[in-house]
Amino acid sequence: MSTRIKEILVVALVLVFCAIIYIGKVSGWMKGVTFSPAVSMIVIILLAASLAVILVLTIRGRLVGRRTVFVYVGIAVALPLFMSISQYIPISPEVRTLHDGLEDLQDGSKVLVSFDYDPPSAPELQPMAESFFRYCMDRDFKIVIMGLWPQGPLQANQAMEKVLEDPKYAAKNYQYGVDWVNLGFQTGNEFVIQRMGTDFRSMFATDYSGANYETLPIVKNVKNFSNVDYVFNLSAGYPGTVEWVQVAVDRYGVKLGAGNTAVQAPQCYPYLRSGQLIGILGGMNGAAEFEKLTGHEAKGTKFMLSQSFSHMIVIAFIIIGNVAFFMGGRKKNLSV
Amino acid sequence: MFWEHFAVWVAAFLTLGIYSFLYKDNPWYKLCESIFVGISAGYWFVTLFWDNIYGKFWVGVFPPTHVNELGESVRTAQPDYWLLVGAVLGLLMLLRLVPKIGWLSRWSLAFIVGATAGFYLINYFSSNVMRQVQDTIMPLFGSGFDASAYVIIGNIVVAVGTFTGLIYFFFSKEHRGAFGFSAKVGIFFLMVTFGASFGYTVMSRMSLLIGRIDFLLSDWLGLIR
Amino acid sequence: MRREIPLIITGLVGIVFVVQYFIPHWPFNRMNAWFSDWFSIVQACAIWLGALNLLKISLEKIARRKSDWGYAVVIIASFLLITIIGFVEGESFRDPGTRFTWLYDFVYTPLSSTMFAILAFFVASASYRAFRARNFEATLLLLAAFFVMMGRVPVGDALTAFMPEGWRLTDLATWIMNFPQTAGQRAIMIGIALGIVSTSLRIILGIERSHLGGD
Amino acid sequence: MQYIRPTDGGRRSRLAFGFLSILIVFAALSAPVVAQDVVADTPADTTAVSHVPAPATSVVVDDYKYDFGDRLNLSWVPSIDDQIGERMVLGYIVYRSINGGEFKPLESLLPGASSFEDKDLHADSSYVYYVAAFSETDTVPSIHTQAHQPEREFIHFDLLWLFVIAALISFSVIYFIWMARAGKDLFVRKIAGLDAVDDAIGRATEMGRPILFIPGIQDMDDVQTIAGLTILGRVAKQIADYDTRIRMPVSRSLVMTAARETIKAAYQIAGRPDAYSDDMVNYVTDEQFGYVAAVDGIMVRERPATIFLLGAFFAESLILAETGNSVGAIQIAGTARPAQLPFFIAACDFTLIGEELFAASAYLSGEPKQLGSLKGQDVGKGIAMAVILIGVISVTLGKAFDIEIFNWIADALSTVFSKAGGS
Repeated sequence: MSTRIKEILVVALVLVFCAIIYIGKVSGWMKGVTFSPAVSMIVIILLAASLAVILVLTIRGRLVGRRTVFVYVGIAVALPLFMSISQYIPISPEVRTLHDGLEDLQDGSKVLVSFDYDPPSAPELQPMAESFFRYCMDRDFKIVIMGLWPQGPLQANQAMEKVLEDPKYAAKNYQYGVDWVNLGFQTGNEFVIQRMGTDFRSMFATDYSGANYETLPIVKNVKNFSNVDYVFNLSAGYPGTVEWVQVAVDRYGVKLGAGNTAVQAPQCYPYLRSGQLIGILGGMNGAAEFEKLTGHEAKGTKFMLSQSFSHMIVIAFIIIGNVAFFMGGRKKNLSV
Repeated sequence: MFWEHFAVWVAAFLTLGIYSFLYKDNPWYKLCESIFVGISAGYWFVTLFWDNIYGKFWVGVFPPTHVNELGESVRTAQPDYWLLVGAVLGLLMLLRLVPKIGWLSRWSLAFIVGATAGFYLINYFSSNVMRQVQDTIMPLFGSGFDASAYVIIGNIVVAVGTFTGLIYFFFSKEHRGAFGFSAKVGIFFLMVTFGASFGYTVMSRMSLLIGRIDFLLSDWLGLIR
Repeated sequence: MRREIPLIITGLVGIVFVVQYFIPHWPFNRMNAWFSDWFSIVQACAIWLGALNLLKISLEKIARRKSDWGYAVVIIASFLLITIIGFVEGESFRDPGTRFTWLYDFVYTPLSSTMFAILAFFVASASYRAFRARNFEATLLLLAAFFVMMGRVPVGDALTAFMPEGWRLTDLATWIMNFPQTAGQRAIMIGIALGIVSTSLRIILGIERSHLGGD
Repeated sequence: MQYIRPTDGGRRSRLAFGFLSILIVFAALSAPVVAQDVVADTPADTTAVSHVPAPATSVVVDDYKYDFGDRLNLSWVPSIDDQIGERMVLGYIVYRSINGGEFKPLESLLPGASSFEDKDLHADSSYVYYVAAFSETDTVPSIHTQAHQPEREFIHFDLLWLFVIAALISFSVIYFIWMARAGKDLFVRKIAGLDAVDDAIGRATEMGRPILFIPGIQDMDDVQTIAGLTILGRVAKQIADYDTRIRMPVSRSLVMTAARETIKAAYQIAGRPDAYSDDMVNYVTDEQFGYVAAVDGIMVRERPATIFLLGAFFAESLILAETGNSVGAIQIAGTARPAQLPFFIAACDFTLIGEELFAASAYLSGEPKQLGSLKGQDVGKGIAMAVILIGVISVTLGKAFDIEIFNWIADALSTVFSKAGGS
């Protein structure tokens, strides 16, 4: 059999297998898989053992290829999702200040949430959005949503739907237009923030679905930043937290908290030190910590196990790579 | 109902197709790549048309009217005729399609390059040079030795690191002797910086993969509850 | 003339845009906003050139039956599909429930998210292949990466739980981010800004002119 | 390329000292004294025991400095009944009258507010304000301010220092360009990545494989893209000389246009205009990862021998560099985005870090006047370093031992640089 045919067969098999599971899911006889703590431990030990084997092989001079690394990364991310072991999540100071800043607000305060990201960054930011909404509803905050990225408001709606699936929050009976509103997206990047400083209405004449700004009780009396108590920004790049700090905080003095992707977060640390930013959630880790502080452990916490695993795998392969390098007598001229 | 299943399968098919590139370049990947190129080019084409040409230019120059309570039709905003300059620059750009006078497009290009150069010259200078230099001027020991060892070491590290890092970028002097040593220290700081960004990036990228795998395993196959 | 006029435009516009920063008076106070508006209009016009170029190349591939010409058909078909739908839907093309949104949600999003997420694999293979403690500098890079990676997940804290609070891996990671990392970033930022100053000046003075083409 | 002849170190340090002394003197002179015209100052009635809150006091309106006469600043001392803990005051309402007209409510502010910026005004109108503090039951107005007309200013004097220092550095760039033109030899150290460009192009020629040039994924409104294109100008000239093939997929239509002009000009200079074709540069898509998917495909299918990655890169940097590495290409990369540099350093053969990207085209050109501009950059770094050194030493000594003169120097430097550092 030629390699081509084998490959096609493998792909076909995988797809058929997936189709069976899918049908199982739809018809309801597949209930999902969870590893008990004992099974989880066995899986972890097996994984560690196989890494040790690779290490030994490397010492003996047999290097593994790129694809092996790929497979391990895939496994390290996928398997922990099935595991039911919990890990202790320490709270970092920047997340605590964010939470404290929110606690200082009075119940029923008005918060503006700007969704400045799109689906590719959702894995990190969506859990933050959801737990932020949950927190807002716990405290009866009024939520005003907007976006500087075209897809941001869509993400907000998804997060809201997700939160409202929980009967506890559905019972809160949040009314659209009264308790929360989605003003939608506006082009213009930081200029949007700047013009909002004078007049929200000039940027958002209607809400997401086309309802007139004046007809929405929640924002009827909101003229500019002085009528909202807090701004929360979820950002994956430009425009994002940096622009919110530079315009909304520096010029209009709003209280700003932010959730960032991990890549973005280091850029925002200086603002934290200078107090322009009241707390920051950085990446999945920040999401998990915030979930812990607000007492609703959700996706962020669940994903943290995968996160830990994947970091360990990367570190393991750095070590293996370096072992290979030193055993190989530094023959290969690799640039670092 | 059919469309829901179909949609999830389409998404999953495309997701797996892209991942198949990890094994090697193959027809499945090529198919997904072509769809991606076509769809995304079209997406931006449409988006820029509606957001910029229609939303910014057309609506800006010819603001829509609406009927107020008195039954009069009023403009929602004052027309902004300055936008016409942008339209002229845009049209000059499109002259590329006419080979004989295509060189006129250089005028818009020249305008954009000039504006970018001027704008960033001063913007970067103010935010990157002035701000950063000012932030670096800080008392190493706090006011009257009140800082903790943690902060003192940190402050010294920041001051020394910034200073030596700049030495590394000096072009006028060969990296030799004491100067060379300082440049070397500067590189050390750059390397720590790169290491730290690397660490953060690993974290971020892994989160993205977790998100994707969660899509495959829970949204598509329902294996995780 | 074909060369001189663009050079003059670049120089004049460049100087005006430097000066506008210091003059709060009209029209200089509006220039930023104008430029951002004008640029987005030019961008939207220029994408016609790009799109036509994409179609031209794909059509040529098909016409000449070059290898993989079938994929060129896919490119054209998917481009036309989303473009036609986008124009037919009108200005509210992005609203939920439109066909454009369907394509966005189930074709565009999975593709871009997956392509983004493929980075996780590449980051791991790059770590394995290239991050070697070849010399002192490389070792520093590795160590910083190691501490940050460990310090940012619960596992790192668990491994150093025997240490008193304030001395664990998490705290070390925070220290690296706050101090040495800041220093390096600053040096790079200052250097970049000066590089931009000098590049911009070369462009404004017309010394750097390759981007404006020949005769 | 060798530019030997070290410059006179002693003279340079004297020059630097001169610059600094001028700076410090200016800083001392610039401490601004802004007189505020206090209009009303009503002492609050603290003895009355009632539910009527005390009004806001010392309501002052003054001109917003350095604007087009369209803003005024209003500030006041909050009511003494507006304190955390016992908040009798629920907020403030700002009232405004234009040209002596009727007072209208303008803005409602939260408790604790003590200032308000009124925008979109007209310079030829006059404005009077008052602020009303309100509780659940009562509203208590403050005394009216005097009528005030916003003023227009032509020059933003707060930015004077930014202007002075930017001008100083710009002039030193121009000065060195001019010196180089006049025939003075200028020394510039070797930059490793750039010395490799020649070999990298030669290698592609020998192997008969194309060269791939990626100018980042940003548009022409990013200086990094422009820097990438200026390097392209140099590289393309050599490519034309060697008669190698260049492949340049781009993600922005404007960049496509500019890149075509650049390559065309390079081929003309090399004397081979007939060898140029528009097909060397092609547009793929504006979408970041759609573009990456296509470029990855090009890399594995066409197997370029040399890859240049010079411009503004984001997350795609690693995918591009890793794929390029896996097909065995020599890679020369450079970007000014710090977050992406580690990956270039890991996966590419040579990396231009930050500033080096901007220096590259000048360096590659080998023209003295271009190299002169690099000298000018160094003056900028020299100033930054001197200010950091003097500033840190004086503020440290000043704060630690409370020495007047050091504190003064530190404050002066800090003032100069903070005034200039816009938001």
